[in-house]
Amino acid sequence: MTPNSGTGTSATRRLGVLVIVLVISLALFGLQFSAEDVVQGSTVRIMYVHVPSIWTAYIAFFLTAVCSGVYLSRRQRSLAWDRVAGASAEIGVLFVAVSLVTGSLWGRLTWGTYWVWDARLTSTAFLFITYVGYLAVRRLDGTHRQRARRSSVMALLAVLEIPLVHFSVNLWRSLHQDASVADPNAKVKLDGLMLFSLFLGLVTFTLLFVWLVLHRQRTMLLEDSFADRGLDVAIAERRNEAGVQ
Amino acid sequence: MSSVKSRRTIAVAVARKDLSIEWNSRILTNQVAPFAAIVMVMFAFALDNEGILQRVAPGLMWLATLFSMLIVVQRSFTVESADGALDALRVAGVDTGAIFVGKSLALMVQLFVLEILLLATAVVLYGVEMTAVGLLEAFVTMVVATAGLGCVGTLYGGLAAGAKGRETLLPLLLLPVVAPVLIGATRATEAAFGSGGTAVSEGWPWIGLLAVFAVIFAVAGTVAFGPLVDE
Amino acid sequence: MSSVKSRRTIAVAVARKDLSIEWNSRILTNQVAPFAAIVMVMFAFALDNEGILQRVAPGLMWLATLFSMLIVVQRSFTVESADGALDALRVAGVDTGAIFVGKSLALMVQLFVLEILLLATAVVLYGVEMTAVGLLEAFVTMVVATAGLGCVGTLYGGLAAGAKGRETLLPLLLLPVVAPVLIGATRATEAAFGSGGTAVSEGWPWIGLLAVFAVIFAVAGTVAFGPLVDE
Amino acid sequence: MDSVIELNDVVAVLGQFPALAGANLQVSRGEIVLLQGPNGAGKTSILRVCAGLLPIERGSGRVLGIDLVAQRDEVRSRVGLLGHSNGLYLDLTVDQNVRFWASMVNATEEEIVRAMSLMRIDGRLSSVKTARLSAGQRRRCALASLIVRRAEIWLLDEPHAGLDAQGRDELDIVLRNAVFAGATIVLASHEMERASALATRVVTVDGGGVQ
Amino acid sequence: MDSVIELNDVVAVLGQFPALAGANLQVSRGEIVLLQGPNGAGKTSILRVCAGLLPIERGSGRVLGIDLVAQRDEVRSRVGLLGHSNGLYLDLTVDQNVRFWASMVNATEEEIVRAMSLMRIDGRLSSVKTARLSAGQRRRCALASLIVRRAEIWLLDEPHAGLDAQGRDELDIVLRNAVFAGATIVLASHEMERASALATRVVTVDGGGVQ
Ligand code: HEM
Ligand SMILES: Nc1ncnc2c1ncn2[C@@H]1O[C@H](COP(=O)(O)OP(=O)(O)OP(=O)(O)O)[C@@H](O)[C@H]1O
Ligand SMILES: Nc1ncnc2c1ncn2[C@@H]1O[C@H](COP(=O)(O)OP(=O)(O)OP(=O)(O)O)[C@@H](O)[C@H]1O
Ligand SMILES: [Mg+2]
Ligand SMILES: [Mg+2]
Repeated sequence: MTPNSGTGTSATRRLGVLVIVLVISLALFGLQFSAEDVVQGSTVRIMYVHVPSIWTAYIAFFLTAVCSGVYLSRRQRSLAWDRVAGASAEIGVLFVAVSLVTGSLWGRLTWGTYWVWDARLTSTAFLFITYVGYLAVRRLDGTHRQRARRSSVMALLAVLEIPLVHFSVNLWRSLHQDASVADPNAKVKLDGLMLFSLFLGLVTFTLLFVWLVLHRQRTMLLEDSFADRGLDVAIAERRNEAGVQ
Repeated sequence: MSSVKSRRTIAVAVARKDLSIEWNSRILTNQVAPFAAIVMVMFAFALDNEGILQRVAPGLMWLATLFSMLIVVQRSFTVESADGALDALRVAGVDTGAIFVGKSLALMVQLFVLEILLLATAVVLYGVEMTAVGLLEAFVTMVVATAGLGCVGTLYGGLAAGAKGRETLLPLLLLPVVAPVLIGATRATEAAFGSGGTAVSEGWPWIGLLAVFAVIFAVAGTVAFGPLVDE
Repeated sequence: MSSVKSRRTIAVAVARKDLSIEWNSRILTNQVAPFAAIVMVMFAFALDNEGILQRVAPGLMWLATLFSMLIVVQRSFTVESADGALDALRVAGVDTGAIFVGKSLALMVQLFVLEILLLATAVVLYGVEMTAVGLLEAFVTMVVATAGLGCVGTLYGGLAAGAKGRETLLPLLLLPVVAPVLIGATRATEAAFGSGGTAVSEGWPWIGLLAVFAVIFAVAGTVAFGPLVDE
Repeated sequence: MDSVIELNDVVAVLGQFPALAGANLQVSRGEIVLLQGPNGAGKTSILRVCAGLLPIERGSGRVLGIDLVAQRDEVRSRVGLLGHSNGLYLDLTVDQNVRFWASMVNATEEEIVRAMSLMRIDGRLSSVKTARLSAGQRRRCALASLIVRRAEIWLLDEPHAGLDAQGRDELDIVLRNAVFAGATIVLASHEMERASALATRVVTVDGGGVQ
Repeated sequence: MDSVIELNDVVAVLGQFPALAGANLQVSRGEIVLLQGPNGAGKTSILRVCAGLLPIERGSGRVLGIDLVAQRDEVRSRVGLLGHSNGLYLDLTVDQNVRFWASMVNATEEEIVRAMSLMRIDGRLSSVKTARLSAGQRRRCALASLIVRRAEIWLLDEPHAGLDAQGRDELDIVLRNAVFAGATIVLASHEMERASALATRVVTVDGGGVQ
């Protein structure tokens, strides 16, 4: 690994620049241009982070599941799929965390409490724990292939929880907003600019996610090859044990 | 090994083996059941001052079941790894799906016995009254919920069975997955008990949810158990 | 072996040994603590719809502690019997009283860490608020209660450690005995939390009770441990 | 096909440690190969790789023509492994243990009875929990469970350990008969006199490789 | 006083079963007595009785002049036992294990180092969890923990099991030195050649009694 080479390429750098621009513009739209909400006042602006981040997390976990499926289905299995799955899950967990935090802040403002044991909040918390568990499974000792096999199975199971989170509000009576944007036959309550900011947020976060995953899976590649390098040394030492006793 | 018949025989053999281990060691009857019962008594202690016991009885019953399940699952895989039998089982080269089915069945039987006991305890301790229909519903709930718990318990128990570090995962992995069961079963049982004036009819949709859960994990387990327990 | 000094060194050695086993295997932090946390989350989830969470928070916290304690105690004696180390320890012919003290100390340290975590969890999950004095009281409660739990846990754990059939006794024996601790600690903590408008001052008498309990079992253990673990 | 086991520069890791650091081994049908070498050399690891329990990190291996990297699970049904630990269910009786393993390969009643009497664990012992058995009796129980499997390849880790004088002789006879019936045997042992008398070839393992 | 161990018609039960049914044994200081006999004969039980672990149901016994019925616990601090199992803490490293047992008898640092290098578990191994060791390395660790105890009577159950060729020779030397330094040794073993070469007297155990 020569020092000047990083995990970036010209493509990812351009993407990075684009993401920065988008983040700035999202800040402008979210905090400046978009109107206050009739009921919630300025606090509604939290939505532009809270909602896109959780949706991006959904995307991330679906991607993890897809890559895991591909990994398992292929005849000769390529660890690249596994690395993307892992990277995507890591970033996904990150985004769920963001949405948990923003959400509970928002809750403090609107419901007067950080946390209630409401169906969606709880199911979100469980989604979070599930993928923390997934990452823990990835860290179990064993060869890269073992890691890949275990974790891809986990991923395919874990993704089933997303619908649970999404429909939790309809399943159980809940304080939380029900699917107002995502659900098609709902008369959209948000005015045009708010809606635009919301989707701007979605685009921004998704691209940010892509950018992060590209880098993360490359660092994983480096980690793996570094581990292999370490193994070479260990093997040499092990061979030298012969006959010394 | 792959012919359906032999798969069934293997599943049965594994289940019978696990059950006779239980029969010989009496862990469930002498250790887990009292534990669960005491758990419920303790709840009674800790909460009775509020007189809300009847209302939360179903939740408590299922909580006790889940805690006991953690113990039973861990036990069910300790006996495998204690003297390296899990390796022997792997080398036996029998269909892992069959092993999964067998161990799940054994686990279900044990859990079911446990739930019967807990239900009885709940009726006695918390003074729950039930209609005939309610009783039936409670029964169905237990059957369906147990099916789900058995499958998911075996699946993650298998993952936790192998190398040292893994076992520490079991509670972490199991909690989020069984949470839906806890909720579904609790609500259904509330309906069966008529706690807080819920009508018996309200229970059935929840039972449906439990059934879906059971099916998903039965299928997932049969497919995924092999790769998971495998080193 | 019988000189006071050497007794102390042995107790220390045993305690250090148990703690470094925990340090190497991380069972407490990776398995028991999550389990306890999960217990509390489950409680919260099963009971919150009643809105009584703050009021019962202390009870739940101590219930979680007791269940976790069962696991820790069992573990603390499994490591002894796993590879026959308990025999080796017996043959070492060291003063069993010292062993008791050592293992109790290690157990107390682990339980105390656990309780700190659970207290934090309770504050976060159940939205408990405390005054400075309350915090102090909660702290003292934990110290005294832990002392008692450590002694009684080691004592009965030792009894359960021996021949197979015995281990099934542990929960059965332990939970009834610690029931007083549960009540005392719960009441004291309620006072500390000011749950249900109880005044902080109401807590101290309960702490006295806990202290008596601790002393009784500290003495009983040092005397009775030897005969109990012995075949 | 002649060579039933072949390992080429196999590397296998336990945790981070390369227990096998490039091991090569060829075994042809009907051989009795003795692995000998210092403690920690890698004998157990080699046997576990051949049994398809320990995955191959680098290098390649075939057992009965089946690739150990791609189809480890196929291998398993055709080999029998006796490890350092006996692989018994300690809460089951001797009889229940043997019958369970027998039912995995649907062995006949008559085979079960023969295996148990061969290992002299019939009679009183058959109804005793294996947890209560003496060390050697437990070893016999494990061997009986292995015998009923009729494996094509027997992988034995110190099979004589704990057996009494008579048991050792009986075991040797059992193994010779198995080979006579077409099986191949790889065993690890530290009792050179007895083991090398039994073996048709002795291989020295050291430093995670085969000398 | 000459005879350090004497058992008279000792009966000892495991569960309901009389593992010892009237065993008699005299051992005098400086002897190396080999117990041999079929599996399940009662060798381990005899050793456990002498170590004060297994209570005497009927009959009488004295170790170092101390009565085994009345004062079992006195006996223990003066004997050292190596059983079938190693008595290690699997979650502790080799080093931690040996040091713990050493601290039980406050052995000197220098003794610890010597014992570990004698059993060749110093260096890389000393910092490995015993759970990860190979069978023989674990046995070595147990022996090292025993050596630091400097017991007056060594009770060894198949001490050679699992050790490699070199380890067996080293162990024999260790035992001979111990006897030279005034210890007495009773060992059970099935490896007649090696064990009887080491022993000064061979005793046959069978059916829970001594022939
Ligand atoms: C810790 C607290 C919170 C958590 C964990 C949380 C979680 C979530 C989740 C998982 C979604 C995605 C729903 C889906 O489309 O599947 C979501 C959406 C949303 N949340 Fe929150 N939320 C929290 C607090 C709040 C608060 C306090 C508000 C406002 C009062 C809020 C307003 C919304 C809105 C408007 C949406 C988009 C509606 C939709 O689902 O289409 N959330 N939240
Ligand atoms: N996690 C680990 N860390 C360090 N070393 C390890 C680890 N796991 C295994 N080892 C080493 O790997 C080797 C395992 O070798 P193996 O068990 O095959 O030896 P063996 O030839 O069977 O020895 P024995 O004759 O004692 O049975 C041992 O040297 C052990 O110390
Ligand atoms: N609970 C029990 N029920 C029936 N038999 C028992 C029970 N416990 C122990 N035994 C028997 O007691 C005997 C124990 O003998 P012991 O372990 O001393 O044999 P050993 O001479 O050490 O044999 P080995 O050479 O195999 O180590 C065994 O025959 C065992 O079957
Ligand atoms: Mg080995
Ligand atoms: Mg023995």
